Amino acid sequence: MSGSSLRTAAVPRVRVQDDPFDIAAEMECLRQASVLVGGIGSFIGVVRGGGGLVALSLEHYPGMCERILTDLATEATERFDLCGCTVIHRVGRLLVGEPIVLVLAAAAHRAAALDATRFLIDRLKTGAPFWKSEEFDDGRCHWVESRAVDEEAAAGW
Amino acid sequence: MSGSSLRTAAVPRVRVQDDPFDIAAEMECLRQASVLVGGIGSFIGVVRGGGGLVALSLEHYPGMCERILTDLATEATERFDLCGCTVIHRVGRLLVGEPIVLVLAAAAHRAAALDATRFLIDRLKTGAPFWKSEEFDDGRCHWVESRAVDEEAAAGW
Amino acid sequence: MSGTVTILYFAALRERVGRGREVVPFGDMPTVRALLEARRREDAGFNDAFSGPGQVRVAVNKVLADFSTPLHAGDEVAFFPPMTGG
Amino acid sequence: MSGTVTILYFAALRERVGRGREVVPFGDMPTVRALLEARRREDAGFNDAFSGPGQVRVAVNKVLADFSTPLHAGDEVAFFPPMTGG
Repeated sequence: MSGSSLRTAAVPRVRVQDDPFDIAAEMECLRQASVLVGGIGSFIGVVRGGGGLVALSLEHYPGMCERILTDLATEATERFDLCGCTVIHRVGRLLVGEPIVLVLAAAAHRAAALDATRFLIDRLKTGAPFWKSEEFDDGRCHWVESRAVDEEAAAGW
Repeated sequence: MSGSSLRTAAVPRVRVQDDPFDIAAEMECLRQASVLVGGIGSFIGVVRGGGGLVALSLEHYPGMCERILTDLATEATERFDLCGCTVIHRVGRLLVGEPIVLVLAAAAHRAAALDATRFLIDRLKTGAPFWKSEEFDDGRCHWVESRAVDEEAAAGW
Repeated sequence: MSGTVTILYFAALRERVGRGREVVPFGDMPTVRALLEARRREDAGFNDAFSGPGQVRVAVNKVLADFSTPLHAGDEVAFFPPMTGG
Repeated sequence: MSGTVTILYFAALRERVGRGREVVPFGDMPTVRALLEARRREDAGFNDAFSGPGQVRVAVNKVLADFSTPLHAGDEVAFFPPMTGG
């Protein structure tokens, strides 16, 4: 029983959607991807409040976005020898506290699962065509600018 | 609105139990810990199959185990400036594919959440009084020995 | 040379240009740079939009490109600010 | 010196010793090492168990300790192999 033969069906699950995602169902799906799964790493991005922020509005480039996320997930699967991975990103208007993005990576061992999780979210931040606009309680709205720290995190991989 | 004033209630949630855990409920609990949560990292350890393995039996030292996990979670909360964290470890007999351990860390930013997740699972592996026995389909049972790679991962923090 | 090129604008750039999509004749625009220069000559508002704060990124047919990327009739060219997902 | 010490054994060590818990008179055992030596003199099976493969770790009153840690009447001393959680 070799890892690679059991992993041939490890097609990444990628979705861009308005609706919330079901974390438990997605986790369950990956857990059952292979009997060789020993660990699942995950990251959930949430709309962080403070400074009068009310909501974020997320815009994306349909088609290009899904393609880039699929390429990224495929790269992660090969590079970290994953049993499976999932990337779901929401778009539209999201209130403070709402989940924005879910990244899951399942592998035989924890180091690969956790490395892949970080790789996926670091690269997604500056490499997938999403843009965020912030909406404040005094009516102000403005586009979030890309941060040097995020560019560096993505370039580090 | 300062981060620390909103984080005074960030008491880690630590449990050792026979029963499965509810990942979505635990995640939800952390997500609502503070409006300053921007990301939640998590790791789930699963009984990995292969080589005829049927189940793992997990034994622990009651009392000491909970104390060590609480100390570890408190250390993570301070060191990574967490809004909250959760550690749940199962004991008893667990079949291939069943979840063993859940680690969750919520922070304002993703780097802290992901670092804390890794810190918690790395240190838990060799620092909390759990012992695993493997049960195979030919009837063999044997105690899992500690691995140098795990000792090194824990010492790296 | 015949046919058209579809141009898409996203986020802050879409707001500054004042539209999200337009179809222009392909004309004599062998590269992204030539397309941009032609649009600037035709439309002062367009010029201002591209002179605004921040960098402009470009994709051709949904693949990241740069200003020297060649164009062909039927291509989809997208302009947008640096991406801020996650 | 009076009172007792409770000794706990876990995992492979519990199986080799053949029991998970025993209470022994405190006697003249100022350290974990002295306790171990006294138990070895009294019980050949115990000696074999501690000579088995792998390292032995110790906790006193549920805190990781070492063989030079002092003991007092009423203490709980636990012996176990290296931990393998997660």
